Amino acid sequence: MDFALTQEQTQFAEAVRRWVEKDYGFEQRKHIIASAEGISAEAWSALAELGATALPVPEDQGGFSGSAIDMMVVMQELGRGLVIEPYFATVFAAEFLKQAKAHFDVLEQVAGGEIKLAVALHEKQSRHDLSDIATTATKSADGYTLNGKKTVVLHGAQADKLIVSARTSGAARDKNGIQLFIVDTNAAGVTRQDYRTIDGYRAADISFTNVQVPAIALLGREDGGWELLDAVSDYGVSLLCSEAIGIMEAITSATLEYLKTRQQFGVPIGKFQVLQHRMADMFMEMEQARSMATLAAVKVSSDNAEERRRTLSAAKARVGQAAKYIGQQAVQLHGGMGVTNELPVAHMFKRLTMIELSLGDTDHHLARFVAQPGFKNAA
Amino acid sequence: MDFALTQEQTQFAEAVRRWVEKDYGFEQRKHIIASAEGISAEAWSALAELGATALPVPEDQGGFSGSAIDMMVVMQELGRGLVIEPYFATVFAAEFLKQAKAHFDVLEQVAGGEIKLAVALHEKQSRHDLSDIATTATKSADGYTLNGKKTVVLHGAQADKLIVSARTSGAARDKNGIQLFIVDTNAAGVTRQDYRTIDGYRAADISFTNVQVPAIALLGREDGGWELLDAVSDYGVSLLCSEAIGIMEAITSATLEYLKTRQQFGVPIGKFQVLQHRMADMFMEMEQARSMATLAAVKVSSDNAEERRRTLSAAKARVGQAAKYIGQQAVQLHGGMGVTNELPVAHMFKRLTMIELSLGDTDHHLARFVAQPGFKNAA
Amino acid sequence: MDLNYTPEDLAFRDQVRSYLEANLPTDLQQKVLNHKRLSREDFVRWHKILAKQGWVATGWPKEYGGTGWTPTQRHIFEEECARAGTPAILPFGVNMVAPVIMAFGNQAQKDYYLPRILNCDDWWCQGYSEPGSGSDLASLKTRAERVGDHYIVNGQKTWTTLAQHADMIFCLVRTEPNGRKQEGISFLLIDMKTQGITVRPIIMLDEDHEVNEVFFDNVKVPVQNLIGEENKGWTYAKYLLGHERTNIAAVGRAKRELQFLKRVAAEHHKNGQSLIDDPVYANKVASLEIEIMALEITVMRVISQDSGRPGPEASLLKIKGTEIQQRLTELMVEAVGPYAQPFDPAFLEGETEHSVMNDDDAAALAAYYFNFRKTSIYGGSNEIQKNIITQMILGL
Amino acid sequence: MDLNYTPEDLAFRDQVRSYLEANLPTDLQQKVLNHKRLSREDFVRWHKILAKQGWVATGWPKEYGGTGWTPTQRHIFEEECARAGTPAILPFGVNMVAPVIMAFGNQAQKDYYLPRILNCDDWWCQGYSEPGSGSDLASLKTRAERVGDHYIVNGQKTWTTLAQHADMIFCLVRTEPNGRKQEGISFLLIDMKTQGITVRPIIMLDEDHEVNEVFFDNVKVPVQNLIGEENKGWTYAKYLLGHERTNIAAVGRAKRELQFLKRVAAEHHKNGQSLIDDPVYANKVASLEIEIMALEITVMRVISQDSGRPGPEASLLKIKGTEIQQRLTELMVEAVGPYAQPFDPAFLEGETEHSVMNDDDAAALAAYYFNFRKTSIYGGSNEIQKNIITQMILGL
Repeated sequence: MDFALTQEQTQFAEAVRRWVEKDYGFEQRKHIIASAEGISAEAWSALAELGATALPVPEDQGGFSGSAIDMMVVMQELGRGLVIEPYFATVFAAEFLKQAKAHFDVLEQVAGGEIKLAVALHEKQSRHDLSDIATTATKSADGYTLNGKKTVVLHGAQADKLIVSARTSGAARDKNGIQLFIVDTNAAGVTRQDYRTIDGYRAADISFTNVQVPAIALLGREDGGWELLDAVSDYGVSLLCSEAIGIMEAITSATLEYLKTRQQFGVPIGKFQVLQHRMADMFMEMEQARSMATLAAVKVSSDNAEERRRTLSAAKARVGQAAKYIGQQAVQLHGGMGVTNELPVAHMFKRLTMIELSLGDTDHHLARFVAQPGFKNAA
Repeated sequence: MDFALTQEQTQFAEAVRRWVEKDYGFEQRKHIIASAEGISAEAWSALAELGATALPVPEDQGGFSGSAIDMMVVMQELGRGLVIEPYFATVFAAEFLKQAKAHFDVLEQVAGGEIKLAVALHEKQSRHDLSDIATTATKSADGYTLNGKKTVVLHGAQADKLIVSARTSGAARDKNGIQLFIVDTNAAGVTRQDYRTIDGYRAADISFTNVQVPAIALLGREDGGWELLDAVSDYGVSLLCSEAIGIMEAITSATLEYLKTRQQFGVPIGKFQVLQHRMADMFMEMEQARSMATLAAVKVSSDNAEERRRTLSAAKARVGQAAKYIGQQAVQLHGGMGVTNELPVAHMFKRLTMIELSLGDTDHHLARFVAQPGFKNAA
Repeated sequence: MDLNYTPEDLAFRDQVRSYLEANLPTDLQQKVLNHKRLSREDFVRWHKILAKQGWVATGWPKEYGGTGWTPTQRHIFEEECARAGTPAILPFGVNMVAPVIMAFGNQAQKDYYLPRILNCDDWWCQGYSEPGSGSDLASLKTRAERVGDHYIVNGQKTWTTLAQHADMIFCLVRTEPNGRKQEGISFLLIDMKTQGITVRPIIMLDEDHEVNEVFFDNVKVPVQNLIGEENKGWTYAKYLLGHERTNIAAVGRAKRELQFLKRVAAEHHKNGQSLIDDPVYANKVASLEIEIMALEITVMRVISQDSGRPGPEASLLKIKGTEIQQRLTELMVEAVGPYAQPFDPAFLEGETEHSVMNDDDAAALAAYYFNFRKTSIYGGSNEIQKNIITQMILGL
Repeated sequence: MDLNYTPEDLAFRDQVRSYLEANLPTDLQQKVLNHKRLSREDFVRWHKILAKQGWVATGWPKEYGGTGWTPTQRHIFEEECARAGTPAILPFGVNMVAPVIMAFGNQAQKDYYLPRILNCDDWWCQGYSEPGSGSDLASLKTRAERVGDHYIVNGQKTWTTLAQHADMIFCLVRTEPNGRKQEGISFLLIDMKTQGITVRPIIMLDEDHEVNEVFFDNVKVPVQNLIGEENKGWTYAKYLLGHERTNIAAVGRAKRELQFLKRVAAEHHKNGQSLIDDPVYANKVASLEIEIMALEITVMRVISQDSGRPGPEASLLKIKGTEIQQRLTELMVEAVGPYAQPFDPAFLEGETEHSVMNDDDAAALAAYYFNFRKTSIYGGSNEIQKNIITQMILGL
């Protein structure tokens, strides 16, 4: 049993943190959000140079074969810095290719920071249910034809390629008949509506109208799409949990600092016992969430699918609860300053809120946890 | 709109309170609990003399035709005094007779304090579902034959007569086929096992083996038993809510007193802000619960069955939440003293806990509230 | 004990309801019901409609142009406005400065300001908070020095709601820097067009421009704009704080929003069924609905006891009311899940008819949720309210 | 990062598990698993079984007869004991007074007491709390006056766990009444059979006799029973408080009780289905299970960082551990609903085989729930633990 990070992991974290402090401060971030693209080419280059884009990519494709723990370390730092670049979208998408062992050229481009990817899973009716897919994939002579509409695709308009879920058969919510495809965003029939998200990101609604993709665009084995989707979405959950921990650390430490400096009634407000205990509660929530995020990173690669689902859902639920509590209380303890856009605390709160409802909210994952056979049968 | 009590109600409440203070103190109560019978004949006479047993009985049967609000006032006082006599059991049972407009002789005896009643609804498998009835009532030449077993019948062994739910037809949980009967506890085939309850009451498991009852023992119209049961159990809920409010007032005021007198670190512990705010939270819980208990007493006689169910379930759920929070926190704020049997606070806590799970717990009533058509359709 | 309205009350309710049905402009109503942002014009327009009916000042005595309604009637009116989805009558003029002018102003001030407030000729804002003061209001530092027949005001106010639209500001200023902090405060009315006043927007976390900083740089204010006596301002401020809590529980709006929530939850899904049919979600909605039911009765109990002027019980109403409002917005966001993420200010400002991802119900909800975090902070944070309960009700 | 046990740890776990399977008497196990009450004999019997194996003192160094285990091994052992349902090794001797004797006692004291503690020849209890002291332990008043080669002890201790069975008590007494309250305290070992000691039961809210008041009326204690130096007792007490928190999170028991809860919930019903299949109830159980999972990792993080001796993080473990335990008992009572109400002390004491209403699972649960309310109060209330986090970790 060993909870220590390796020296490499610690160094990597420090490198990312130094970059954030130097080049991705609160003001720079504000400018990026306000820019036309909503992302920063310089930041992307920096992430590539740091090795962050290569980290999850297998060595054979020019990457570092980084583990989920390595990714945890990076995501925590990006979370702490509130980095809104398409890093999550790209590495989340890359994991589909890794697990499908396909499109090595794309993985190479990811490693080199030459490409950005995004993941298009949600539809208007699906809410948190990723099997609720109406987009169709019809087999054609030399591949498939996609029709349908995906919504809230994070960085969908900034990506070069998309991972798209679609149905070759079955009704909405059937686990059978789901397939995943890699699709060029400049393919004929793909139209994208780009918009801002309330947490500073970009997302897009993307229509697919008779989009032709070759047979090799299909990821994984035929009719095995759901298992791939389920497993990789757990990988995405693990990334989000780690990001949330980084944000919680930052927002908790900002709040603690505020309690120590802000004066009311002639004393720092941190002298009021009610606020002290609130802060203690936030601290405990963070530590419990951190434990689960760590466990999630360890178990996301488990060969035991039930153990993976059970742990990842537990982690997302627990982190989600902590994210909500810590976000709300950090704002409350900041008083009026907490509800302005002028301090990072509000931005952290917004991102924490959105993480809670991304890739399944707390109740979704509690229900998924309960649905695993082990919930009732475990000894 | 008028929330004031009448002068009669106020005087009645004061009379009950004076009796409790004089003759039903903490030590007297302890002796009654430890006694073989577990109830007090003197206390019962006193309640009759005060008019409490006559209060809910119609004037035609020698009572005062007291309203549900009148009963609220009495139950609050009995709650405050932690009175463990079979008053709730008796007036709850009497309400079956009142609503069925039957057995006026029994109601007269209730009014005069000459008889005690109890209500036998629960069975081993039923938990909170009062329609889950396995006890059978078979039509015989001159009445019915009852077979089955009821459990946790409050004051079942101290009662002279029982209201018993049974099935003439239908499977467990069918709403049809349920009937209510009034049964003498000394009838052949009735056996009772008396035991203590953890909140100081007595209850009994009661077996019915080929118990013969006459046709007039059936309450209400044939096959209309469920509606009667449903309506009268709401009446019981209203009584329990009022009792809980009385206990909350007493436990809150005892806790406040403790905070003002108990010294730690050289000051009364009520000077610690965390405990102050806890106390403020308890106060708010109590006021919200009081509002719902009041609404319950007003609406329990409503002709609109859905409105009655909706309001009573809302009240029981809300009072149950408050009962749990206030009980737990009162104990916590009392520290070690709170977990001994030596102060009333522990006894109040125990009774509040048991009220929460009597006649449907919080989740049961939330589900019943949700099940009313108005939950989804109300404008 | 009778929780029913009297026949007179019911008739009054019907009258208000019909009036609102006939007179509330649909475009304003739609903005309110769909959680969009209101412009200055929107507020003024509705104020003037109500003013024509004589229903602006529900808390004023008749002699000043108020309605002279009973507390129950005021409650009914507020409930009906919330139910219909009217814009608010902003409190700064009608409910905040006006009662102070009535109680402590001189005749000239009453004659001049009160009719203008009634008719919304002046847009008022409130100059209380300062950057350093927060919950410790009396520690304010903005100075007003008497020079001849003027005060010269220097300093800064903050959290000044909608000051960007304002014609007038009522300010607490320090006229005597020595002594106890509660003493030496005066209550001044200041024309926002006076030279030396600068308004700087504070953008809220939902990117709305609701509040401002207001800077005073040698601002000349005529002495006749002083309310009551110099250095007695704290007394007037406390008087006003009591008035501020009218309808603070906002039960009417909560009831309307609950219906919105149920509708949205019926239209979104979990496990292939309507979210409102999901037992876990329904359980949360039911708990919230019951909390609202309870608070409605609690409000009526307070009204019936205190002839409409709640004492420290107002703190309970404020805490429970804001908890309910925040929980409503939380459950709304939860209902729409990932569709809360898109952010479309143009839609919120009414510049586009439909939202960018074409889910007009969902489009405003995250902003609404974030915006409502302020409710447990402003008007005396909920922690301060619990201090009040602790001291004033519990005697700890 | 590797959250798996090493092969050596796993082998150790298997060894412990087999040992417990072979040596834990079934009747003791059944009492523990079914939440019944243990007698003095039950505790002593299990202690002596473990003593024979040399596994009583998992926190002692080998030289004194301890196991010399690593923190991970201790954790595994505690988990396995909890999993199997062993009686506890009571902490008062092994984990509380023994470390103080080792650290501050003289050689004669070590030679005499430590072997007797190992073998449970003395039943120890703890004389810390006094009626007036509560969370403010240092304010204790029990006096010990030096007269010749004895101390004469007068005063009262309270909350003395299982003092009715005790042979020995370790006491904090005041030897110097002047000066700071933390100074002037000494640490005395007192034979419970000494004349002048009276034990009065305190009956808990579940009617169990777990704690007592202990009165000292001119009790003569030989000076050789003083630990360390006179007036330095507070230092020793604080040292002990650090030791007291071993396994305070009680994750192992929580895991076992979670399985009990699920079984009971499977056997009771809501709406005609098993309660565990009810989404609302399952949701609560799932949340609790996840909290336990998280705490298990948190405990292991603390163990791996601090070589088994938690610092202020112990406060987190205590708070979360007791919250979990209390929530477990709360959900147990909720599962059985009305069947929690019957109260059957004879069954709890093991005098009857089956409970009076013949639901043996349900019979103990209300008492168990009520009993566990103490866990957030004793050992430094959870409020005090939050004060510690506030000061020691957050620096507020």
